[in-house]
Parts: sequence; C-alpha cells; structure tokens
Amino acid sequence: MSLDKPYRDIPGTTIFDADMARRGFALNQFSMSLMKAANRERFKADERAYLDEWPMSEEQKRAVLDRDYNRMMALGGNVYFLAKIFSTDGLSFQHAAATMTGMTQEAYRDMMLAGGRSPRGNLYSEDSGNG
Amino acid sequence: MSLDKPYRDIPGTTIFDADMARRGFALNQFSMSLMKAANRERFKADERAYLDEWPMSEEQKRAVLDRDYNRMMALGGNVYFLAKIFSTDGLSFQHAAATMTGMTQEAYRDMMLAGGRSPRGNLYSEDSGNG
Amino acid sequence: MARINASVYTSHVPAIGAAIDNGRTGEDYWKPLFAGYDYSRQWIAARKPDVILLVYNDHASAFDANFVPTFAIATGEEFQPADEGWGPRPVPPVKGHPRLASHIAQSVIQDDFDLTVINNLDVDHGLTVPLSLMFGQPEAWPCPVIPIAVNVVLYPPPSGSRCYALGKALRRAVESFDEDLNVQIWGTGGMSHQLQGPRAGLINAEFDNDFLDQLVTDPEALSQKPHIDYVRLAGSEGIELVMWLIARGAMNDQVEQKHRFYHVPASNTAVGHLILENH
Amino acid sequence: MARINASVYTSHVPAIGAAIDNGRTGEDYWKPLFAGYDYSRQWIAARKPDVILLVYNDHASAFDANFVPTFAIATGEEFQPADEGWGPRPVPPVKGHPRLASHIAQSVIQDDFDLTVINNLDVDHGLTVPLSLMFGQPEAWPCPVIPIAVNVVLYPPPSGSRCYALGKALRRAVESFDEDLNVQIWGTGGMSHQLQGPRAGLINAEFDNDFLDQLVTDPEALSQKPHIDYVRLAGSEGIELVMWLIARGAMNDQVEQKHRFYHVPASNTAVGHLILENH
Ligand SMILES: [Fe+3]
Ligand SMILES: [Fe+3]
Repeated sequence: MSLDKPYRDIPGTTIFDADMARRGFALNQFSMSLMKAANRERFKADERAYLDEWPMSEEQKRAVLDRDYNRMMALGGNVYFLAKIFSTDGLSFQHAAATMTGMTQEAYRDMMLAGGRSPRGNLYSEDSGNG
Repeated sequence: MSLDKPYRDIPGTTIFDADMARRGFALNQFSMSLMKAANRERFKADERAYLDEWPMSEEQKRAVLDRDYNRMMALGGNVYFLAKIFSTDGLSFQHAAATMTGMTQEAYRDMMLAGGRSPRGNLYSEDSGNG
Repeated sequence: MARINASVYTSHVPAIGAAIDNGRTGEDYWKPLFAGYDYSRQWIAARKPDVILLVYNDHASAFDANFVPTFAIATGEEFQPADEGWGPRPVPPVKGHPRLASHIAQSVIQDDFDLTVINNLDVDHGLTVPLSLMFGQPEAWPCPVIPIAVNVVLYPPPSGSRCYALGKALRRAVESFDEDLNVQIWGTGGMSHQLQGPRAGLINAEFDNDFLDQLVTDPEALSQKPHIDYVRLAGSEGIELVMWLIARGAMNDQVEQKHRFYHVPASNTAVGHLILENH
Repeated sequence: MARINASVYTSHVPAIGAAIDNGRTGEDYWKPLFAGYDYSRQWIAARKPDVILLVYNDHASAFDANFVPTFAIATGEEFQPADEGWGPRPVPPVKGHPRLASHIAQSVIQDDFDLTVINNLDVDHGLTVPLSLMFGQPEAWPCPVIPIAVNVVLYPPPSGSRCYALGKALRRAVESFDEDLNVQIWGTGGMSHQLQGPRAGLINAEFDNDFLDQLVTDPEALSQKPHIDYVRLAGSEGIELVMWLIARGAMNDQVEQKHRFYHVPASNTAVGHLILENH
C-alpha cells in the first residue's frame, strides 16, 4: 500500500506535498530567484530567456508566461514561492487569489468583506460548486 | 539548575556543544570559507588581512596565525571546520592530530600503528596523564 | 530560574504589516482590526517580557525549496527583517538571546525533538507582524526574541500532537535555565485562510471560534485534530494553526484568558488573537 | 511492496577514500584493511540492492556552522561528491531515488520525526567512502542511494534510542511504498576515534568489540547507552556510532550475521564492519 492522500478530495485545492515539491522544484527555485532585484530586471527584460536558464518543463514555463497560477500549482508550484512572480508584477496577494478563483478582484474583495467564501458546499469534491 | 555537562571531566577533550558553537561561529565560518580556492589564495597571500574580514576575536585570530589548534578549539573551533585550515596548509588529519597531542607526527603514527592511545588512564580527568 | 508566564496567539497576515508600515491603520478597512489589539498593547506594556519565544513559519523568505526544516531554532545575536520581494519591512532588527536559545536547543534535542539549529536567519512577516501588532512602532523592539520556525508550507507539517509535545519540551528547557527570566511564548499564523486555487478566500468562522474555545479549555484534545481537518475545514493555509499548539503546550493545563479577539477579513484571512496567562 | 532485506555497517574514514583514489590499496599499511572487505564486495554483487538508504554525517562539507539539521533526508535526482578542500573525490555522482525519498520523508514526518527535507546536497567522504569500500571503482554506482544525514558534529546528536526509533520509522515508511524494491540500509561512521585535543588517537578496542556484539544480539539495550559513554570511552568522534543504531533499528530483532571485521588503525580511527541480513 502507498501513503493515503486524504486531501485529494478537497475541492479547488492543491496540497503541496513532497511529490508536488519534487515536480515543482525548479519552478519554485526560479520564483525564489526573483527576490533579488537584479534577477527581477533580467526576467522583466526577457521573460522567456530568463526562464530558459532553469531546468523547468515547457509546460511550467508556459504557465509562468501566461501567469496561470492554477496551472503553476498543478505543476508543483507553491503559492508562497509563486508570490515572488506576482510581486515582481506589482500585484497583491489578494489580486493573485482573485485570479485563481476566476472572480474579478472587486467581486473577490466584496466576498472577503462579506465574511469570505463559505465552507458550505466547499469541503468535499462531491459537493463542490454549490458554495 | 542548568543543563548538566557531564563531558567536562573527559581529559584532553573539548566537546563542541551549543555554547562552544556560539563562541566559535565566526571562526568556523572563516574556516569553511577556505573550501573555495579563491579564498585560499587570498588567505595565503595575507593571512592577517583575510582574518580581519571576519568578526573574530583577537584571540581567535592569533590562534589561527599560530596554528594552535588546541587554542582554536578552546575558543569554539570544531575540528571538522578547522580541518579546512590544515588542508590549506597541505597537511593531513593525522599531522594535525599529532600537533594537538604535542607528539611528533612519527611518534603519533607509531602509537596508532601499535593500536592507538590506550583508554587506560585517559577516561576521567582525575586519572589523566597516566595513559 | 526562567519561567514561561504568559502566551500570545495571533495571525500574522502580511497586509497587516503593510497597513502599519504605510500609516493606514486609521482607515475604515483596518480600524476594527487594530482596535482588537488595543488591550494587548497595554497588557504587554505592563507585563514586559524579558524574552519571547516566537513560534512562526517562514514563507519562502529565508528557506528556499532546497532546505525545509520541520522545526528550527535560531541561536544568533541579531536577525534582519527579510526582503520578501519589495524590500525589507521598515522595522528594527530583532535581537536574539544566544545563551538561552543555545540552552533550549541542547535541552530539547536531548528530549528527542529533532531540531535544526540555525545561527543567522532573516525573519519575514510571520515573525515581525506579531511584534508590530503587540509593540507598535518602537525605535527598537523592547526585548530579545528567539525565533522558532516551523514548516507548515511543505505537507506534512508536524502533527498537532507533536507540536503540543514540543511546547512541553520548550517549557522544561526554559525551566532548567539558570537565570531569572520572565519568558513569553507566542504562537502565530492562521486562522482560516486559503491563498490558492479556485477555493481561495475560504473563511470558516465556526471552525476558528471552536479552535479558540478548545485551545483555551481543552488543548490536549485539540492537539489530536488531524491535518486533514485543518486543510479541509480551515483552508490550505489554515494548517498554520498547529503552531498555536506549540505555545499552548508550554503553558499550564489551566490558564487564565486575558483577551480574545476575532475579525474577518484581513486581506484573505481571518484574524484570531488570544492572550493567556499562567497562575 | 518495498522491503529492507539487509544492512551494512562500516567506518567511513577519509584516508580510506584517498588510498582507493590514489591506487594505494596494495600497500602494507592498507592491505589488511581492504582484505576485510573482500567478502563484502562478493556478497553485494550477489545481493544487489535496488536502493540503499545511506545513513551518514556531513563533516562541515555541505552544511556550515549556520545550519545544523539533526536528521535530514535528501530527495533530489543526483548528488555530487563534495569538494572537501582538495577537490572532489574522483568517484561517480550519486543518483538519488526521488520518489521513494519523498515517500519516506512524508511517512516519517507523520510518524513524529522532525526531519529536514533537502533536495540538492553535495555528499562528502561520509557517504562516498562506504560506497567505494563496498563497490570498488565502477564507472557508475550500481544503484540509487538516498542520503540520510545525521548531526553528530554539534553536541548533542540525537540520542541512541531516538536513532533506533528512527530506524523503525524508516522501515515502516519503506514497507508502505507501493513498488517492489530490494532495499538495504547502511549505517556508517565510527568506530572509536578522537581527532582533537591532547587525547587525540584514543582507540578502545574493547568498547568497539562490545558494541559490535551488542549491535547484533541486543540492539534495544545498546540503544540505551548514553552519549557520555560514547564520547568518554570511544573518543569525541566515536559518537558517530549512534548512526549504526538507525540502520539496526530498521532490521528484525533477530538477524543473521554474514560478516564481521575489525581493524586498527586507518589513520586516526578504528575500523569496524558488519553485514546483517533479515530472514
Ligand atoms: Fe503565515
Ligand atoms: Fe565521520
């Protein structure tokens, strides 16, 4: 038997476990590199060229270029690492969170002001989408 | 009460515990820096100047200049870190060990060939020196 | 002998730090949140600790993907605020307490906790936001701080019961230190939040309030809560709450609750706050 | 399912690596030592493992004074021989087993061991000398290796009983892996030696042989031996022997001893070697 991964049935959620960390290692280290101003400059000047310096899959590079955070996470990215990308873009955590939900930033902000996303219908895959 | 340090009565032995590591931090990091060829060159070219780049005590610097390994250990150095110093000097672990015992390298080597330093008289401070 | 007399629990949302640093605490959005810490600033001024053991997690600031310690303790002299990508927070450097930290490391490892011992460590919002909430904006932090960093980013974090047991080991370590010190332990992070994926923005006020209740009255039972409950019910980042169990484990079974506060939202997160004293 | 079928124990003296790398194994000084591994090279050729869990310690090579993990596991694809100050050993890079290593990390942390998870790691003589002793000088190492690094440099190392318990947790982790794999676990370091101070050169053959006896027949009792006994009786660096208890803990209570060897000296150190099988 293998280890249980009971968190697989949480809707709309990717748990960053050791398997994901392995898959996303280069993606996350690339993101980390953007904590240095000089690297941010180089990345902004030519994103593709900067990405090509990292042993990332083409899929991972594409997801970064597209700023598709859900895709990045499916490919092993972790949100605290990926935060260095949207910080480089001058965007806030709330903005990034909104894009991952498919909501506008305004609608997301209003949802948070009204008490956040309800747990109702959002705890198990079978009842997701009703929340 | 404080933590027991029962190892204090082992003769001729410095245990590298957290207190020693704190005291020797800069000394050990300086030693580590000698793993890079460029740093070894700079150290060899002007030992004093290279040491002055590190936040070490004057006592620690003096012990390094004197290659007084027992003194370095009393000031928080650990032998695996200090090994980078005698490696830089082109000396072996056995040579360094010999200098710490006050024996010639030959006498030390002969002692090892004959089975090493005997535990007899070398286990407790009160009976040290008879071994 | 040193003693742990009190514990503080608080969320450590980066946006709270930004609001303080940019002078926006008086805005309508932030006012109710900071009001919840008015009592706390008075309380701590009156009960000034000699040292704080501050349990927090790094958020890909000091530790990269190559090195993930489950539990780490920092024994250095001074810790700089980390540059999290937009320059370090404009807060004072954090002074450590090398002698007590080394003592704790030695004691807790001999107690079979497999700590990583760190000397220098840049500390991110997880550690500095709680200091700002409790102490405001002083020239220098009023006391030394020993950072205790917990992995809650790479799954699995340490279990709730492991965290609770670590708290008890930390207490034994503090109580075997030979200097008279008034020590506080802080647990930070949480409450419910999820920063990622289509479910981002999840807030579970019922879960959070139950957690606050149980942390005060029955921490032993709370420590048995499995990880899956945190991530399912309180969001993928809600797992940070296991760090509160470390602080709670270092306290008496019976404690006096001095303060409790709960607020939604701070950016994406529910904010919880408790002050507990030993008597 | 994966299974731990055998374990190997050996000292990992750097001078042994140098003797192999410089073609000096036939010299009078070294001949008797390498003769002690003749059986071992035949044995392992016949019982080729699919993966080795290799328990060792770093000697200020990959880890500096700023970062001291008590237990670390490396999950990366490949590990380069470390440059220990005179260039890396001329041996092949070590391939990891990322999938099994990640599985073990997750399992063992959930089992309340506070591992540090590392991806890339340069491996020093502590890991490569045992590979050379067992496999000679191949073009490539014959199987993947998962490095498990233990702090034995900064006192206190993990206790003997903690190490023994980690071995049992590693076994549970391996046995919950869903692929059929023939796994070996190696414990390295020791035997008696002291590399520092006026007492340098201490060798305690009686201690070492008692340790070898007891490791085979009564490891549970041996795991209770306190640190002070190792450092007092087997030298300050003799404490490395606690790592053998990790490998032994992963084995059956009753084992078959296939090989035993003891020799003094290799440079400053007594060399011990055991091969044990499960049946
Ligand atoms: Fe956090
Ligand atoms: Fe060693």
